[in-house]
Amino acid sequence: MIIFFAVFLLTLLVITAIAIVRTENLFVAVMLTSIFSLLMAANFFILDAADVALTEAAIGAGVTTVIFLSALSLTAERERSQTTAKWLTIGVVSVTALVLMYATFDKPLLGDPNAPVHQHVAPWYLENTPILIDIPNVVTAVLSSFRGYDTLGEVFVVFAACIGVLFLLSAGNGIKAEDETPKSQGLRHHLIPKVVGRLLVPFIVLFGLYVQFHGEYGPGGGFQAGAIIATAFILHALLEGERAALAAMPRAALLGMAVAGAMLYGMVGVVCIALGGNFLDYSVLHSNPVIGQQIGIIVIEAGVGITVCGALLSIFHAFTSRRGLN
Amino acid sequence: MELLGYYNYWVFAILLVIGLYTVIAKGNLIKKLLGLSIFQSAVFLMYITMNKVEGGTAPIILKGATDQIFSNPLPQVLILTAIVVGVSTTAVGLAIVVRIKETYGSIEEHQIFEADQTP
Amino acid sequence: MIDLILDGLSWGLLMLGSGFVVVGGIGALRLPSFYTRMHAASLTDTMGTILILAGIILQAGLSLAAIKLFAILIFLLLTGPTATYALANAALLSGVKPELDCDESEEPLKK
Amino acid sequence: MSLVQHLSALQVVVPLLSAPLIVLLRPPGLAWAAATATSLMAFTIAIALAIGVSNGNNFAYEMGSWPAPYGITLGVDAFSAILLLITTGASSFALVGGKRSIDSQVEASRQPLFYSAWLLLLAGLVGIVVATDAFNIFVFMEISSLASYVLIAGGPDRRALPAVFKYLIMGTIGATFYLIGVGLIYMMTGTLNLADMAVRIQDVSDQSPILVAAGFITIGLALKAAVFPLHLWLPNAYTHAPHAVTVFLAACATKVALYVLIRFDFIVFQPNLAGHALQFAYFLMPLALLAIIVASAAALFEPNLKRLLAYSSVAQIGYISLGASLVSKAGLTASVLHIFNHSLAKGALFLSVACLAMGFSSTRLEALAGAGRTMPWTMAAFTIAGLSLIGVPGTAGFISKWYLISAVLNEGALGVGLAAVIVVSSLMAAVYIWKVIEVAYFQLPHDGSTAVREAPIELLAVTGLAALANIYYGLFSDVPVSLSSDAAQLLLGVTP
Repeated sequence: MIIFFAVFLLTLLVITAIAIVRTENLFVAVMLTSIFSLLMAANFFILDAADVALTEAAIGAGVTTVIFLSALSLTAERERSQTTAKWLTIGVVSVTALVLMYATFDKPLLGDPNAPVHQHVAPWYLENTPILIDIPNVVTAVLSSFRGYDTLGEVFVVFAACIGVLFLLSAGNGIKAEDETPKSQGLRHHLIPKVVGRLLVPFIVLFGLYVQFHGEYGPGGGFQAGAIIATAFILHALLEGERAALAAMPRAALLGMAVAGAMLYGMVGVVCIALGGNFLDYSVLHSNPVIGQQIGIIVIEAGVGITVCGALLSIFHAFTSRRGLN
Repeated sequence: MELLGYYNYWVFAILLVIGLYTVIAKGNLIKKLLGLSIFQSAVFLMYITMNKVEGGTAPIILKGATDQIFSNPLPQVLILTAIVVGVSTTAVGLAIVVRIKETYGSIEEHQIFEADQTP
Repeated sequence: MIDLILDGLSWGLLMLGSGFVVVGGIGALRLPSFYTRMHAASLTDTMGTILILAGIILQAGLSLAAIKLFAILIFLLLTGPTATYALANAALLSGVKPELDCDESEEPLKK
Repeated sequence: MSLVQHLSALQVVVPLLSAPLIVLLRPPGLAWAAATATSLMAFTIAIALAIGVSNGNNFAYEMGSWPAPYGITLGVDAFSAILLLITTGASSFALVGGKRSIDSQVEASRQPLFYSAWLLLLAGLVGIVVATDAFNIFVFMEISSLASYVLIAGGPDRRALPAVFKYLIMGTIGATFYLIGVGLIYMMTGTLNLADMAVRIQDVSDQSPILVAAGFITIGLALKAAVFPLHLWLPNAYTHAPHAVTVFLAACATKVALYVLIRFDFIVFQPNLAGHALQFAYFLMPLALLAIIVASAAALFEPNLKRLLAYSSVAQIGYISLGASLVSKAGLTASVLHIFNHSLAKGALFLSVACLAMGFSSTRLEALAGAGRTMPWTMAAFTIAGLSLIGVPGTAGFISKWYLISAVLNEGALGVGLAAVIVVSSLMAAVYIWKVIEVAYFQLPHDGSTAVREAPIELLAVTGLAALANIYYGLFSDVPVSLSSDAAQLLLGVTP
């Protein structure tokens, strides 16, 4: 039954992708990418990946579009160059497609329960999470405890992106925003969005915190929560102007948040070593190992949330504070 | 009807090809980054197609339900990480594009190439 | 008996809502200028959202899900029209001229 | 609770956790001092790990104490010990010597971010080497790639930006191809742990997803390792990067990707896929030969010294993959040995280029005329390192060339041809090294450049030390040779 939904959504996905490639206007292409991410999130939800759908919607559709748009405002709106070596690339690329198509026929069908992927490691997670960690959401359990080291690496990927963007965009000649007159164009016209924005921002932050601490019971967790809270602040910055947003959350505080979150996650691991367990072994955090695991998961999810929020916001402010030269 | 089970993998292959084509053929740097994000989204689709079990639900084990079939949690964990990797790479890529625009005055690959030829 | 009526009602609402959305889609395609297209798309979408969400709330019956759906309805009711307003405002500021029946000699819209 | 059992985890955690702290150190000299201290600490841990490995401890470490296929485990064996040594060693040499070189190229206000990205690159590379979980390798590959994009684009040279954008695109495609390969294998075996994967792949090894997965992983990692046709990003990226960054990247970045390729092929694919050994050889050997010939030829006609050495790096990666593609114990020993010796030689060469760049404004060969007179010590170190690159007896390069040729010769008729290629390319290496020496010693310095003083003391000392290490490991080469033969035994030991 779900196959019909999947087929419909996937066809829509392919059409959006082709539209992204063909449009000359980059602004339209970025908007289509946001639609593409939303369709992808809907598709993930149909395939029972609730956490991933939430992440794809929050990060894919939300933050990526904002970053692309702020970069577009600094560069060009239209694509001018023609496609180079068009047919050669189509030839090379369709060979890869044929190789992949050839590989599909031995793959298990969609949803086939006795596919090898469901045999070896997955059932162990499904059986042992209630016993060892006792939280309903198995994905959060695997993400933060069984494969916690992966997520530590992941937090440092976000941190690397944050310092990377700050390092690249702090180079010399960008005009800093401070000396630019704060009065954004047509302030009077923004009245209604400002009022609605002021009404909504607290609820978005509240929802972000709900997703953060609800991560063990339902779809949610640090990545999604960080992205949602970052989106709330970005909305605030868009409506109130960048100076007010920076007054609320100064750049140093954002970098501090990114550093603090990453260190919090790492320090939990080091504390586990100090208490005699292996790195990131939360069961030593408390006399009862199961409660220790839960404490560990809550703390590192908080670390992830803080890092992602701080990193995404400092990236956003790095782009917007760099006025375009044209 | 059974062939539809492979439809997800075909869409994965098609999206991969569209992304790769955009990255290679298009000259505009931002269009290349858009192609890169499509290319990565295709891989996410492949992983998540693996985790679906017929009649299964999201792997959230509530106290009451005992005989529930669950989908596989592991690909979801991997893709949660991969999505954030994709966003980080795009953010750094865009920062580089902004710097290229400021130093070269253009984000079209052939114009940058010409600017470099005349040192 | 009651749930039969409820089911029928919710299916009716869903059908009506999706009808509105389809009309909005056709409007966005066929109408000539930017503002008219935006007008068609935004109004019918807001109405469609209300009807579809009401239909789903009836399906969900009295449960936590219904309250969550209601919260979503409120959120969409707030953000939908505001987004349309912001879009129209941005279009006006960036110089998309609305076709007025009076001639152009009058003092342009922006004071 | 002795620290020794946590060593393999600490190897990654020490640089990883100090990266965020360094961002907060505002005073200029402090960020450099903290980064160097962390890098030296990582170097000592790497030495301790190497010593531990040589007396048999394999440092298996379970993250979060979850058992192997379910949790993530780390492991250090002879092969990874060598990679750890050259990675942390290159980072420590470049940091200790490179302070003034970095000060001249990166503004003081941006330096904390620069050194933080440097440590993230070190942590990413080290994380790949100790990881035994396929997806964990991908995550740390992304950390190291992101950090290297940032570092390369850190210098004043505007041409670094398009070069690093091309590197970003090709690097991300490579990493995503690797991800597709891992996904296909996971789809058919249900596990991500390398050792576990090797066991479970036997019963599905004839099915198409596994073969396609092998192809995708090899192409993805070849892209990251700049194997011949996919090396287009390397010359420009290394040329326009800050000098200290080029020292670090040239010594170890591409070799870590090659390490993952060799480990994946010899542990996961060789024993299980019928005839994969031949496919691996037939795929990699021609590419290696092409790399050696074409890259050396390109280096011959290259006016810019840094791009000349970058092309020679591509050729040397050709040697390493040639050794691996022989799929024999001797071939693998030579390949692993050359990973070690080449990072010594190339590290010393790029360190001396950093010295030259401090004196002369540009790294073009014409500008360096008369460097032999104005900067005698630097040119002496350059010459020693150049000889080691060529493989003159008494230097480290000779040892690995010797093992390579002896490994190639027992391949029969084909071997003679390969040996001829190696000798010809060594001559080409001699020619392009001589080209630099001839400019430095036999041309009179331009009038402006008589005021050029020697490089700063600490950079000169480190370059001299690296050059002497080339000679030391040329004469007393038992440590690297024993480590690489253990590595070869381990990699091949899996195949009966």
